[in-house]
Amino acid sequence: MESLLSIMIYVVVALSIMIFSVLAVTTRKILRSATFLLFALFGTAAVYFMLGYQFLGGVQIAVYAGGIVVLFVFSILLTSHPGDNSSKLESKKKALGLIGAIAMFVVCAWSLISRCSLIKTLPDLGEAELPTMSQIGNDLLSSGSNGYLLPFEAISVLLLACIIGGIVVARKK
Amino acid sequence: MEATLPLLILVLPLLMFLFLGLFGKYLSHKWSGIIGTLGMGVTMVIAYYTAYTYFFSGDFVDAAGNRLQYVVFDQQWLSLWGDLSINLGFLLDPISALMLVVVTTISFMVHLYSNGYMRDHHGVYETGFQRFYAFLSLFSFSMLGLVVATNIFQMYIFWELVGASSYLLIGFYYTKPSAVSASKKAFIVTRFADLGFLIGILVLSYCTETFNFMSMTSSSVGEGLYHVDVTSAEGVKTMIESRAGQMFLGGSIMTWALVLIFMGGMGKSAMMPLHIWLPDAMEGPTPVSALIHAATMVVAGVYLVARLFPLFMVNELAGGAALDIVTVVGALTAAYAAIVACTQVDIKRVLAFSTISQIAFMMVSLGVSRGDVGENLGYMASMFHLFTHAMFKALLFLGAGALIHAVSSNDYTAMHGLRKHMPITHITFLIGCLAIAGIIPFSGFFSKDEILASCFGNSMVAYVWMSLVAGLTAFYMFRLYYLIFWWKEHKVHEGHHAPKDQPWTMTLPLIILGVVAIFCGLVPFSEMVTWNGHPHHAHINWTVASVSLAVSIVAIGIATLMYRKENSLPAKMRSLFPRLWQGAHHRFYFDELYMFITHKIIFNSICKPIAWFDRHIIDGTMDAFAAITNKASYAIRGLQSGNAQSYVWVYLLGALVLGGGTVAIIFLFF
Amino acid sequence: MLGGLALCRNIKQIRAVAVAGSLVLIGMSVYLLLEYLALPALTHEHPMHFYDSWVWFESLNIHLAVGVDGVSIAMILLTSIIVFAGSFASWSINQPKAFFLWLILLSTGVYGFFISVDLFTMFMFYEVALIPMYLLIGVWGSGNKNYSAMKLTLMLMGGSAFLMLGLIGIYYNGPVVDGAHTWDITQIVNNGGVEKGWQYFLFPITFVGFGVLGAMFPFHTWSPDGHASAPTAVSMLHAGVLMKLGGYGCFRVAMYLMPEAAQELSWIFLILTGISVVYGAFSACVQTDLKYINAYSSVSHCGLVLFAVLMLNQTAMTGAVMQMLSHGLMTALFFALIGMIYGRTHTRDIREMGGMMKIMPYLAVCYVIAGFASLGLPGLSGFVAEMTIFVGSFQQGMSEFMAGAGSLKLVFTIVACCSIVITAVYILRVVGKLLLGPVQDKHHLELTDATWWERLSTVTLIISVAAIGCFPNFFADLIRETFSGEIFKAVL
Amino acid sequence: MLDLLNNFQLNSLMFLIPSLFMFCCGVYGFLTRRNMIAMLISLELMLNSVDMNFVVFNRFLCPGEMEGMFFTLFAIAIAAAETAVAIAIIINAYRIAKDIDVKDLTKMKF
Amino acid sequence: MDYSQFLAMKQEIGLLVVFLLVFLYDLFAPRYAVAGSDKKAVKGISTITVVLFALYTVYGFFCTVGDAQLVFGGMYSTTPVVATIKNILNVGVLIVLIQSMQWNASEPQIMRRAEFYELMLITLFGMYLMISARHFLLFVIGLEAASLPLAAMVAFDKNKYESHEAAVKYILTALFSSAIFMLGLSFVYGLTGTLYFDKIAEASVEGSGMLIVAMAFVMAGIGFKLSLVPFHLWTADVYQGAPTSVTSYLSVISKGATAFAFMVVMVQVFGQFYSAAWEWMLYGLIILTITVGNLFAIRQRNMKRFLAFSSVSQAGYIMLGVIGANDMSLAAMMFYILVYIFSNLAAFGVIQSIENKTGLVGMDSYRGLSKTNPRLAFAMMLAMFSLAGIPPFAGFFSKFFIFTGALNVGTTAMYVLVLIALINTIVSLYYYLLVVKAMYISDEECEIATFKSKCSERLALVITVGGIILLGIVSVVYNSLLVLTENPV
Repeated sequence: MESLLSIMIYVVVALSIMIFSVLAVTTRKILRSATFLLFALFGTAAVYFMLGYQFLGGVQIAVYAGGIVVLFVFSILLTSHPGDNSSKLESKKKALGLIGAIAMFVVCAWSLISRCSLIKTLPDLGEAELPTMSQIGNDLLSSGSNGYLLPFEAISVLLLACIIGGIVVARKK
Repeated sequence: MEATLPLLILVLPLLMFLFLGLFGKYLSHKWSGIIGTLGMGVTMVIAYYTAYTYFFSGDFVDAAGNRLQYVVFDQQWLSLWGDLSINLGFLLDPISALMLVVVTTISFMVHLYSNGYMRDHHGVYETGFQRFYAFLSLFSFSMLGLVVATNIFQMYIFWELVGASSYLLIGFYYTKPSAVSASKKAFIVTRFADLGFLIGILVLSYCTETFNFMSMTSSSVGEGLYHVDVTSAEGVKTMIESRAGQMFLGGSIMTWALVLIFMGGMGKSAMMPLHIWLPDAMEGPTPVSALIHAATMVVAGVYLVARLFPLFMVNELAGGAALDIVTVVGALTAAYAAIVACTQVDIKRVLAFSTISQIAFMMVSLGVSRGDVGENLGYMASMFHLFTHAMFKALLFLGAGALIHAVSSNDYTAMHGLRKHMPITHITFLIGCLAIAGIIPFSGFFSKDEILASCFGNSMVAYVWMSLVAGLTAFYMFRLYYLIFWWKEHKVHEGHHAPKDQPWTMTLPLIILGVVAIFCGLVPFSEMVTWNGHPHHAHINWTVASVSLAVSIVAIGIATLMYRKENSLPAKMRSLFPRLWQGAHHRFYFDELYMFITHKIIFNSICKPIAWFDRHIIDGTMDAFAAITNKASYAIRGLQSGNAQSYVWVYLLGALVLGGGTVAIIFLFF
Repeated sequence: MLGGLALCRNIKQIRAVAVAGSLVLIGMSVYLLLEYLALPALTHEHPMHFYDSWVWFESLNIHLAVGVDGVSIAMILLTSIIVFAGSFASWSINQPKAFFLWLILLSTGVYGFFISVDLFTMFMFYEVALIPMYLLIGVWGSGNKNYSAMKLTLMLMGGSAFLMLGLIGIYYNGPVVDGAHTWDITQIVNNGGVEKGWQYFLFPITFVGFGVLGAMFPFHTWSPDGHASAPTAVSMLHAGVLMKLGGYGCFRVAMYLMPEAAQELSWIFLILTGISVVYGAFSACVQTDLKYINAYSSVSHCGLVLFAVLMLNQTAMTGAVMQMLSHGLMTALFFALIGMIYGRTHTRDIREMGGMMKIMPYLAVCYVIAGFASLGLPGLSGFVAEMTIFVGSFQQGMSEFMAGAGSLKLVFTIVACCSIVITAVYILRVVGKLLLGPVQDKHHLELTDATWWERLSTVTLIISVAAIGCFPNFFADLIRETFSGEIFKAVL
Repeated sequence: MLDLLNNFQLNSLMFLIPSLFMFCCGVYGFLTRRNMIAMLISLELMLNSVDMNFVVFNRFLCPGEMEGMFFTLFAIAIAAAETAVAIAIIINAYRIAKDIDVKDLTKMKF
Repeated sequence: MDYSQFLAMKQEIGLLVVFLLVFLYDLFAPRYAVAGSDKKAVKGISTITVVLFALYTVYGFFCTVGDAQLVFGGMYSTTPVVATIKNILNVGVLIVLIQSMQWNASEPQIMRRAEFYELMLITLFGMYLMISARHFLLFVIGLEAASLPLAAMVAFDKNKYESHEAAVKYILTALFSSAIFMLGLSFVYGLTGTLYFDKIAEASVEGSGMLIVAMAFVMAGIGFKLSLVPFHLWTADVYQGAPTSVTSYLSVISKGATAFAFMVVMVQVFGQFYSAAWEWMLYGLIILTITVGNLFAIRQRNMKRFLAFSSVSQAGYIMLGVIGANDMSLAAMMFYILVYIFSNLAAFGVIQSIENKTGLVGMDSYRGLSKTNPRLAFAMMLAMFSLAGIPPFAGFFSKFFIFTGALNVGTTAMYVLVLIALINTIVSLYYYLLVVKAMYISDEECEIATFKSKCSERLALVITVGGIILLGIVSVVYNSLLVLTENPV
């Protein structure tokens, strides 16, 4: 039996993810939207922690919350004036969006549920089996099977490109 | 006989045609006329020599005294199905030798005559004079090629060629719309008939497995020599073995073949109901009418039937109705044309209808020709009449030409009482009329008598019918004669010359033909021209002869009564039978009927709808494909709204449908 | 190899070079003909002479295979003559360089098509021959040229789209020779032909593919518009030669390779082509544009070609090729003359013209000759071709009828025969309205007769027309060989 | 009730469905928000949901391996890069159009 | 760690070397002041890049020999086929580089051209990764590396509004698409527990709707880059708005590389199970792509937009090579892409040189071009003919071969598909001929005055026109491609 605590944590986390997601896309104040996104991201990080991926959770908070959301906030401040409300959505557009989202949900949920073998309880793992920092570090730079040296190098090139691209685009004449 | 000499008969006119056609415009008018005439003269001499040799050298008669067919040469031209091939050759037999003489004689006369005719009163040549001679030569070539054909396809080839040269000559005055349409009409009507001819040939060749006349009707008796003999001919045997006797739409296949071929003959020989082109063809220069539309080309139909006569015989023996059809068509046409001739104003048209009528006589003669009537007397009579008719009809036409040339009009109303002004023309024309009316001892008497005798022997109905027509013939010819030369004195309009006899180039042929027309009836025809070459001695059937003579004389008497002096009798007669007169005057509305069929039905109800259908339905469909594509292109342009969100929406939906749809299909149907 | 030479001809642009080139071509074609005549008869194993083959795309077994038989030689000869005449007919065209460039590209395609034995190369040349058409009509054409050029190109390319599918299908369903499928026509035939089940699918699409170019009803509508807009030489080449590609392809590919399907499915196309023959002729009767008349007449005549091909016997098929030759020459003559007349009067409407015989006697006489050839006057080419076809078809139809195998062929033969009358009607109508009669437009009186190059162009064609008309056996023998039952399996 | 709670065990679906819900919210936002930055925010939700999917699959289905986790790790980096470029472009567009409403950027169409 | 494995990546390393050299030159090279501006530009970078890249292209051809290698634990593979594909791309990029030289020398661009080259090289690197990747993580990185810098490149034309609009549309749709793609990947991972291609293929996943959905998402993600209908909607706007060099790069290189990657994913990953399913899905996509692309192309009056839709439908033809899924199709597809590169680049070369000179890109401006600029018009016409598949130009051969390859499957469905494709070629012929018509047939005065194009532009045109004429006729090219694919190691 799970502890009641973990159940409660799960419920809270799951609910917060969902609620904040909804809020993030429906609120009319763009800055709030960014804030709700932040909470949703925190919720995700909480899930990572729950599942035992502390490192990932850390990265999530650092990069997403610390980096991306801040980027958003800056750009929002740059592009919109405080107190601006986005205009109300036309109902047609809303309906279309809803249709798209619900269709997406139906299809994916159906496919997830139809696949019974996916529905598994959380396997118990000893501490040893959960990824440790050193293991992650080793794998990240290993060139063998399940080693991620090449993606690691490749993504550096990608990031470099994005830096160059971002600078070129954003730079004034 | 050497092949080269007869070959020259064909080659000379062809060369003349090419020479005059290509280089004519570099020659003076006079010289091209002289060259043309001389060329034809030489051809005529050679043809005479050839015919003489054939008839009198004795080389072409077998032991039993039968005249044989002689193939001078026969060259493969185009090989077709299996052993079927089109050959070009030169066949001498009684009728082709006869035709050689007729064609070359008349042609020469016409060539000579045209030297005078194709100028105006001041001696200035007409434009296109060289062209005229070139076409005349072309015609002569084609006609000669036709008569000497060794096989039915060669005949068809030259048949078409004479049609074309006839077209060219009728339309000689090409700036005159009536001439143009007349030439077109002539060609198309005969072409329509030729369609039947062609299909007939195809059927016949299927049945007999040959095109060759000799294989169809004769058996070989030596190198190049054949004897007409239907019982042992290859073609006939094959035909009987094949299922030619099978019935198809009410007639045996063989009957159909012969009838279809006869249809070709009907077209060319202007038998009813395909006669309508001939009166119009008079739009051509009068010498042309004399040559083509009186003496030679129009009898090609008769010649065709005569050529295939053995097959008609076989058909008749097998119970087929081909010959009966020939008889009926001929008899109807003869009467029809004779009646119409009584009412025409244009002298050339009268002559044209008279020609139709006379050719119908020949047809009837062939139609009633049976083995039980004096060894196919009708066949001989027909050929005999062909020969005499060619002479006197050419004479009449040339005479009419001289008249027309003198008064510059075709209507007798512009003539009247010319006998004093143009004595030579008058006399020769009278000879012609007497000949055609069948007055003894003019040539027409003998040939017509044979025809009537033949009818007499075969069927009383035909005999009576044809005798009456003969009477009508005499009537309308003398009506014409009187209206031209008598009726009232000729009025000379002021400023005009009085009509007078024409130059020697025109009168000489008249005189020659006049003499011939008197005496050619005395040729011992029955000994020379019979259907199977076996000579037999015909004698004049005096019962028939006297009756017909009486009828003719009575008819001439009536004509004299009515037309010799200006009087009101004709008008009274006219008002007595107004319907009949109107009908006859309008040729019983055949032209109107044809006009209706071709214009209203074929042109307006077939061609135009088809053209419309093509442009709007078929082409419209093709254009519609393009239009639909374009429409579709416009219809879906909303997809590309320019809004990134709608792009994404489409994207999402696409992905979902792609996945979900496939899943649904798989799980629903498999 | 001469066939190869015909391919590699130099493309120079100046007028003189074009003429010289076409003269050389005629020379080569005649030489090829003479060489060919010296060779022994074709046999089943070797249905082509001068056969030669170079590997091109080894992996797909595509070869540059060439070879000729009597039919191809006849066609090559035809092309040479028409190219020669066409070069003269377009003597005074503007932008001659580009014009002749495209024209020669076009004829290269045609030559290539006729000598190809390999389906791929054949198809390639086929398309090479089609596309210059667009520019030739578009740039040098007249009237509604944009529409016509586009329509013509798209419809013909539509046909070739079907064709491409058909050819690839033949490739895959043909026999395997030396471990690979083959594109080579002779090899396909000699090794068992196309798989029977597939024939029923491939034959119709191949036939339709070629039939579009052969102006088969109901895919003929590009022809009137296209021809009406095309410049003289292009109309000549197109009606004279290109439309023959359709007929040639129909028997060389569709029927030669798929005899069984040809036997069983021919009735469908027989009906269509039979309709074409009469339909085209009737349509021509009411047109007022000279080129439209001719285009519809081409529909009718080319319909006769396909009709005869479908009769599946030696005589009719020989006749079909004769008809191709004949129609090619006389229609080229027609278009040349129409072009020349149009160049003077600037109208093609027969209602506005008349009495041309008086104004330009030379052209008028040529027109009459062309007309006579078209309506089948003996001594000119149309007659021999039509008669060969009719005899062949009729014998075939009658035999089948007598054998109780249905009267379709017989009936349609008779229907087709009727076309000779209708042809006469529309030809004489034109001749009567255009050439004869009084002069309609006084301005026309000032027009001149033909120039020397025009004369040369027409004389060449007339001589060819007359040559075939007078000595048909020579050509018939040349062609007949191909259609013997031994070589051509579809022939009974 | 307690019994139910007693037998309650976390299973994969319980994480996947919220994640999917998040994704669909992202989709909805992306489709409806007119502010381009808001669209990017929605996009972040979607990417985040994908990351979560990977982690959940990794944890529930193949415990002991780290492929999903690594993918997520890299995906976060990629997401960051994407966002950076996207924001650069959007700001750039803002400079020109003085607006970041996606509806106003529809000059090119059809 | 075994760094020697990097040696297997000869081409990637070579490319990075070129990139670094350019990058370093950009950093340290002397600059000069641009006339009429206070900015400074790097000297001679265009030439250096082109020369370096040309050398590298040559070097690339030496990499085709050698065995297939699978390194980094099966994450990266290279085979002669893959190396050849990269070489084909190299050739295309080289031409694009040469074509862009003139544009890059223009005033606002001259300051930023180094970045342009750098970004282009990196996107090429990303495509290499996509093609060689045998693990989805690497694949995704490659995909992003190939598309993110491109978004920046689309926005390169600072003065032009369209450029920015295009960039926005591109980045937004691309990001959405990558999200969908990654969702699909997560499903695949959930089903198989791995992201290695070979392991996914080995995993036994019996009948599952989820897999199909995952496949659909993956297809959508890659189809986005290929601009398959209905994932193509960004194409036209982006092609129109982007600088022409970028458009040509997008339309040929990006598309070509993605097509190979798509083939690898489909055949290697999903080929094993549910092959019928993805083939039918692709079947539908192909029909849609060809038809819709053509329908849209009919109406376009802007040359770039027009070519965008033409390239949409061309993508459909390329996909025929994927659906055929055999050696012959693969070779045909490679050949098709090669020919497509040459044909499309010839068209873009003409457009670009005219645009550089006059700024006109409307089809109406091209009216009467043959009279003012006959050579450009001629090159354009050849390109159009080649794209339409008219012999004797290369396009005919490539089309014929790709159809032949597809029909090798021999099913009726395939015949139907090819028939539809063929009917569509008629429509495509129509609009290609519209261009020819505008240039050759229209009688109007041409807006574009006679001018002499720049040396680099002419060089690029000569290369492409030469390719159009020779590639088909010279059978060696196709033969060697087929030999390569027939002997996969």
